[in-house]
Amino acid sequence: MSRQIHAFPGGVHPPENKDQSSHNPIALPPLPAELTLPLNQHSGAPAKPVVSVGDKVLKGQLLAKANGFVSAPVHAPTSGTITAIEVCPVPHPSGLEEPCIILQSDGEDRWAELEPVTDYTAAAKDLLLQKIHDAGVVGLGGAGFPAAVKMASRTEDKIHTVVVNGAECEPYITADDRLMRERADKIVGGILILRHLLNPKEIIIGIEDNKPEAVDAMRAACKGKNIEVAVVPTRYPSGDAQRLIYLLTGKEVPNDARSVDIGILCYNVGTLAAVHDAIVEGKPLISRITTLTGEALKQPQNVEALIGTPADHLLEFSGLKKRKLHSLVLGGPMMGHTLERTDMPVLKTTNCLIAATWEEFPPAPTPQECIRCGLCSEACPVSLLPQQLYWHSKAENHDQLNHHNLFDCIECGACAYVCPSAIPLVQYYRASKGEIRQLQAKQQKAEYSKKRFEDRQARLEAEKAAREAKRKANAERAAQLKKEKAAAAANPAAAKPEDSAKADEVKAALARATARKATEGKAGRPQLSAKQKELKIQLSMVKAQLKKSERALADAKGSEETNAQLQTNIDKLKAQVATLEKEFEQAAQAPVAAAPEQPAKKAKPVLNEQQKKLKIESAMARAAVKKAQRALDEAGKSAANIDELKQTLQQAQTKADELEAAMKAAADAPAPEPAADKPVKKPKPALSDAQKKLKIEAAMARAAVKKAQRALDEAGDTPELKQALQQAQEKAAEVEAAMQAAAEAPEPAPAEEKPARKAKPVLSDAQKKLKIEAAMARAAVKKAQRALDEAGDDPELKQALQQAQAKAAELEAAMQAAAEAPAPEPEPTPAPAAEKPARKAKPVLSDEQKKLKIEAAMARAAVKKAQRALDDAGEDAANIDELKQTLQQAQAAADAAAEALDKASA
Amino acid sequence: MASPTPEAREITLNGLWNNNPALVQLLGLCPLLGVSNSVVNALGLGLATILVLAGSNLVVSLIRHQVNDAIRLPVFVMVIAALTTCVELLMQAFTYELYQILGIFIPLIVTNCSILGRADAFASKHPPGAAVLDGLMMGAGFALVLVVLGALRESIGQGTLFANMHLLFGPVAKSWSVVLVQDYKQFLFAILPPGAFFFMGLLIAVKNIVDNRISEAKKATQDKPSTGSKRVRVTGTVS
Amino acid sequence: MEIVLYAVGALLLLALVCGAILGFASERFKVEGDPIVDQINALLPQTQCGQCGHPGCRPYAESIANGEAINRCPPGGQATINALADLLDVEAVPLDDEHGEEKPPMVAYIREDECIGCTKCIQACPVDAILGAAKQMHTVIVSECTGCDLCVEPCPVDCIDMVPLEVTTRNWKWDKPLAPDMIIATDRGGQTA
Amino acid sequence: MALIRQTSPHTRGAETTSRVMQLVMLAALPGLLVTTAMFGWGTFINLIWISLIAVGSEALVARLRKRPVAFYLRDYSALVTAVLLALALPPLAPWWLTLIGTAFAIIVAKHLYGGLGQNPFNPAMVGYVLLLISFPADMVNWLPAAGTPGYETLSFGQSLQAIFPFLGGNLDYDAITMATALDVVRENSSLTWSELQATNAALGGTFAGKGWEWVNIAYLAGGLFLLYRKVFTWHAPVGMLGALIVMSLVFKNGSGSDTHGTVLFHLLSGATMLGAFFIVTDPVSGATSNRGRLIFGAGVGILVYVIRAWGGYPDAVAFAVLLMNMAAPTIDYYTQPRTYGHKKPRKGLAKPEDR
Amino acid sequence: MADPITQLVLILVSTILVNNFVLVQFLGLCPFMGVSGKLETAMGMSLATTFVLTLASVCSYITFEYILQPLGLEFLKTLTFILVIAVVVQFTEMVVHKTSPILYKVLGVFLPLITSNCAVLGVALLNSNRMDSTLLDSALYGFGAAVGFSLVLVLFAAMRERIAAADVPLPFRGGAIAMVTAALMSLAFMGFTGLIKL
Repeated sequence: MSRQIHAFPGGVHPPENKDQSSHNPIALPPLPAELTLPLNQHSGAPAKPVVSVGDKVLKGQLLAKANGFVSAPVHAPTSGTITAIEVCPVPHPSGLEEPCIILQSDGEDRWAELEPVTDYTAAAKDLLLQKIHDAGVVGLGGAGFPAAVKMASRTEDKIHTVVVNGAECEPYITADDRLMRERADKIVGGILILRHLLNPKEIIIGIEDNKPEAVDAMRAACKGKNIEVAVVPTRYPSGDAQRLIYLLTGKEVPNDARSVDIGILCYNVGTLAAVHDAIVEGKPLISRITTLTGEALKQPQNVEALIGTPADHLLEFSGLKKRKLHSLVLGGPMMGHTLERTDMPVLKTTNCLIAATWEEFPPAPTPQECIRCGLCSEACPVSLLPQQLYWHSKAENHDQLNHHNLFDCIECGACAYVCPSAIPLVQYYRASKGEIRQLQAKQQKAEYSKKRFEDRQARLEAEKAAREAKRKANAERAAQLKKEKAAAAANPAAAKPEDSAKADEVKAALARATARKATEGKAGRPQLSAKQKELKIQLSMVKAQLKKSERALADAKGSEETNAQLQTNIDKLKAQVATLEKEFEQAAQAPVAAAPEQPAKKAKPVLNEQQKKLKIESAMARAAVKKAQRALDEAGKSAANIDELKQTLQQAQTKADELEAAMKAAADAPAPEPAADKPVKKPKPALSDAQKKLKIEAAMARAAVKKAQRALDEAGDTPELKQALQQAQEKAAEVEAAMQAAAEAPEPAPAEEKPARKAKPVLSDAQKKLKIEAAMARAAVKKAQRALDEAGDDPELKQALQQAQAKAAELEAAMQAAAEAPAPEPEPTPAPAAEKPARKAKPVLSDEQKKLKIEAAMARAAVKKAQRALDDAGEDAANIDELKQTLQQAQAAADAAAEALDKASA
Repeated sequence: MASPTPEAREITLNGLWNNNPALVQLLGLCPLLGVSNSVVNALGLGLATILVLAGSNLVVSLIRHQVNDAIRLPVFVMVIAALTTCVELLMQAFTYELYQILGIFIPLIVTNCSILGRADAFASKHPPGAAVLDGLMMGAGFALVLVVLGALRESIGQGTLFANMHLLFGPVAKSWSVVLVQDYKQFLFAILPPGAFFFMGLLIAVKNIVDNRISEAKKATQDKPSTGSKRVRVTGTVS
Repeated sequence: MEIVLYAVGALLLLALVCGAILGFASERFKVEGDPIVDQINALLPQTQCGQCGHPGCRPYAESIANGEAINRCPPGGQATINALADLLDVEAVPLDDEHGEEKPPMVAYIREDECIGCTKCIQACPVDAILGAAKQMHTVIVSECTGCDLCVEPCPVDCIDMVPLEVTTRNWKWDKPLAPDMIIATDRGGQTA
Repeated sequence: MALIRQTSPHTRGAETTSRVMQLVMLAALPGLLVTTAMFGWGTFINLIWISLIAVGSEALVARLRKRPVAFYLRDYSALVTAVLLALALPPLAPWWLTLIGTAFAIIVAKHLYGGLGQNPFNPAMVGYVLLLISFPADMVNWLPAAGTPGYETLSFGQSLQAIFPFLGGNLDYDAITMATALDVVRENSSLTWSELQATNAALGGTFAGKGWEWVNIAYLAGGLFLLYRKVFTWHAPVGMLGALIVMSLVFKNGSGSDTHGTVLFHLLSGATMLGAFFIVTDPVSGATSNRGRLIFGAGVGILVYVIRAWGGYPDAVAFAVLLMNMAAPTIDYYTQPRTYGHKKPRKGLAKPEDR
Repeated sequence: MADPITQLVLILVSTILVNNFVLVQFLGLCPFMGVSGKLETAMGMSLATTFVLTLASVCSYITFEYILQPLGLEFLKTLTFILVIAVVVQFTEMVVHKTSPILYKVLGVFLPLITSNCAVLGVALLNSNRMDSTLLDSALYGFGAAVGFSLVLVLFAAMRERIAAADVPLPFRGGAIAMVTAALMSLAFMGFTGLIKL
């Protein structure tokens, strides 16, 4: 009885090249030292690791569990230790990395306890399915669709035909051929399990007629089991599931459905063998048959490779001629993709590795233009018009691509194989598919964003309406009250005694408040603050105007007439600002003199403040290191910059070192101080906060080091960089040490409650502002650097940048000094005797600081502006001179400010 | 009326080159290709078109405030049609032979001019002076292309230039005809419809090339406009 | 003279008849609504970034419907321009770089250690993609972020970066083959002649 | 280790574009030989002259566009155009005529559209039609076939002189040229078929026009060879010849005075076979799918007959091909094959629901 | 030219092929060049034009035959025809808009453009120029012209879609290559010369 074979249209018959590997039996390579197990070896969601680094695992033990419905678990292919769970390069056409589990083999290859099902006919079907799923069995033909999911997708009586795919149509590959020849019984075992599960009417094994031995072996194994072995003609791509289904049954799978929808399931022979192993032996899928072939191998053969084995291990085993190796193809020559390195792991779907020489897979010739000869459409197994698809793909005409059924293309490569113009057609289709998918995603996101935007608008609208309503209500209530009041005034007699009592109470409260105010006013502060406030408002208004004009100036760069005008305007405004500031300063100073307050509470904050200061510094250092490291990252690509970067990094490190030292000192210092003080509850949380921050910092430093390391990886073997990295690492270690010290140190720090509470806010405010400033300065420098990056190697710009950096450094130093300044003062304060001067000194400083801060802010703004201009100048070389000048001016201003700040803090 | 103001210069430049109706906007192609097989035909229609365009622009500009928006277009079309009829009658009277040759393309100036859209786009928004200048220049740009095309086709197709000019300018012009090549074997392609399309295509390409050169030269001297300068904030930033 | 009267009369008659027909038709066959704005809006990327010079995508869609240039949307890039050209049946033109350049998809990233919790970026975000509260550090919900970079400028400490969307094996796509352009140079590459 | 990265498939078939072109030229050889044998050395000389112009034009354009010249020339497509043009033009077409035609074909019809593979019209036919409408008189100057009583074939030298008149010699064109059989039938001036045959030597062939029948049979042989080598599919030639047969059967008006000629006469006259196997099969300017090619070929066949029978030009293959070239993209829209898994083939325009 | 059927067929063949309005008579070139970048829009345009052209040629025939000619006002024909055409177009647009939104979606954008299509006015004028034509003749003439216009418009649009992806030299991209293509199409249409002697 022979089945009618339905020929599909198209197809090609490339040279088979199967003889090289098909004559040798399946070999067992030695155990590799290390296995890399990607978490995503199947289609669907990646698995979720259930082990952690350092765990010892046994062969067959679950390492990662399936995560979601369409997903598959990963098991340990041998016994050993988990050394890492990290992103590693995986065999993917993109060459990108994916999370993997790294397993160090212990050489014992010790099995975990297995739980085979002795009699599957007696077992529950759900249990069997679960078992197959838990064993991590996926389609071994190439797609890697989880096998159990496919089985469970339809209830048993819906599947009438099971097609077993032994066609293996790609040239070179003989893995299934060897499997069928040597392990036909296992395959049949798997088929029988499948029959038990699904109860199909028909089971057909399709094998191409170039594998007579496999046909014989399968026929022998199937004898008397009502399984049909059908021989199909050798024509690529008959091994494609839908092609094979058509060959054997004459049925087409509709384009918007899967084969299960028409009652047909198709499994690769390897998958069925794995199903057999999973049920009968209880073994999870931890190895597979992989063909090793290609001219660059001494002994092409099939091996049973453990999943995760590095490819070079296997190639070595087959006698790789390294000097002849030109390209390494994973999969067959028609659909496989090249690997750029040989240490990629074998996956569950890796059916073949071709170590090809130059002669074997020569680089593609330069494509000529398509002459629409139509050979491609003759070869297309799904009756597409590849030449039209190519044309539309080139024109990016997505509508037409869809219309020409681009998404029905199976990327078999038959068209590109026959193309006389050597056009890489498949790549065009893949690229267009990707583009269309991306656009669709974009479209969806746009829809979604639109909805969110509209929601937000609606919300804002509603809020506004609510506010409006509230305001109205308030107004109404006020009106009501007024009316009532009027009414009350009209007949006071009506007022109840209780009410008047209440009123009295209110009055009393008010009186009290005024009294308090008065006393406080006497104390000096509030009065000043009123004046100050006024001045401040004025100042800020003028400043805003100044800023506006400056921006206008920046915008107006082109027209010179307006320029002068604006400039004078700005000058005027600046002058105004200066006078205002002076006034402000005076005002601020005035009250200080009149501020004889209670014995101040200053002692405590000092310590606290020092810590804080150090924290800020360390944050700055951290930022600098980070910056340097980011630069280092980038340097991975341009080796030219390395020297410069190294320098920067070193500078940053020295800075960091200094800071650490300071911090250590600080951490050490406070320890003895508070010993005398009462233990209190307050400080503790504060400390813990600081600790937390330090911890975060340390974590970040670590991350930075890691990044640097990665950059180093990319940059290749630059000893200098390595050194830099080591230094960075050391620094990180030191930071951590410092942190520990800090964490230990401050515990005893607390002092009296009262003073602490009062003093803290003052200091912390000033510091915060300083911090913000520092951050802004940093940002400015960074921007400048970015501009530099863009501008390429313009020495002038570089100089400008260096100056800016120097300025920033100065500013920072100044700030440091300013922050430090108050520190020594209060040292003697534990004694109440010294209170007065301390109190006095403090506000003065703070005011001056403020003034300086404003100046600094202005300078900063100028620098920022200049740098933004510099940014723009990345494209326009003509403006550079002008900009440089501006920048220099700005820097001069900044320098002046910094100087002043210095002086003040001194 | 055509004072050399920058505005007038711009109008002139637009009409003759930058926004040339025939080469850039690909408008008025029908008569352009239909009658451009000799210089005399081209010139005849070109002059007629200039006349109608300038006249209609003037009229439309004069009545632009009186015309209701809803019936604007029909009124303009009617104005153009009236003027065209006048020109048609004039040609019938004075250059009857040419009128016969140009045939249907004279009344078709109506659609041509309404396509040029100057009445609606320009004249209805500008004072009469500018409108007339615009009409003249647009018409001149059109006529220029027409004549160049005519000269090209006539010289390549027949080997002559300015033949039969007397049809337009009277017997004086009979001697204007220039024979470029003696015993020229007619290259019918140039005279037949395909040649009209082809030479028009060449003219457009030549203009593209010249424009490219100009813009490249400009690019070398001018600096780039700042990018991303027209941004508007959607959301409140600092409230 | 008679003919002039006839002419005027005939034209008058014609004009009257025509006017009557049109008037009748405009009353009888009146239709409202202009769906074109919605169609245009559906093609815009909805980043609401304002780079086109309009406060939001819909206003731009409205002004496109009124004849504004279609090449002012940098986030949409050439794809959007082409789609709009297709819809409106006009020539597709290159992006107007006065409004910005086309960039790969970006997301905002807040360097959290530098964030001072000012909430300015939250107010700036058109799609509520930033989480946070006053004095608390903020963070960007990557899946919601449209990459409009409206949050960058308001930040007083410049702690927001626009970073390109990370490429993973899941969203990676093949590039178009380069080879033909390398040897068979085409003018699409921007060369002349 | 630096392994190269390239896209699948990693192996390729042996066919190349230049080989296809070479095969086409090879297949045209019998036709060339027979033409030379029948009508003298003119065609042969023209072939060389036209090839020079074609290659020169191709190189010129490549230079102007700053493209690699050698790469352009290596695909032989310019030569194929040259061969087709040379075979289609009258043997004694003067040099300037062929120069205009060839340069126009290569530069305008081919390279203005971007060169190989991108031209919507068949360049050789564009060149031919251009000459036909521009210089109708020169284009009907065909020679009498060898063996026609009262004429002798021109020697090589004579042919050379005829083509390049400045080389000296003065041939009396009118004495040596003769209308083709198709011309004779078109201008039959109310003679019956047998009368025509009796009065016109051009119609003195065994099946059709004298000499022409053998030329056409040679092209047929070359075409069958290409078909055998799978350079093209059978659809377009069969479509064209089939339609021509049907048309000439339907409109055959006996052998009376309003005859349009017999079936065989149409099949073996003029450029029928050259068209059917060398021009209609041009993949670049033809339809894409097999069904489309069948329609394309049939269209050519019908138009050939219509223009031959009622039109103003004696041979119509070039016009018919250009007209169908024009329709080819539209035909492509409506003749997509049914893709696997789809119930119906996609047709016409891209519709929104395709997405 | 005796029997009317032959006469009608001849008119059709003549207007569609031999004297094709676009490629041979240079009428209706503006929409031909301007709109035909896409097959889809070309189809819409063809449909709209076919409808309007037929209707307009009938209407203008009536006005000419029954108003202008009896009154001896032939010189007013340009004026009246353009008026009639504008009204027909406007009217059609309104009716279609109301009655068939789908058809309006297809035709809508193109309808106003037809007013400025010289082919419409051209057909009306040519009709009036010919002696002793009947109403049916005029309608058929308009219809044939429109079909010829549609034919080349659609073919041209499909070709332009293909050319859009071709590596056309920069100066020729856009209008110039479209013109050259039209030239070659016109060249091909020359083949119909002499097919019918009207």
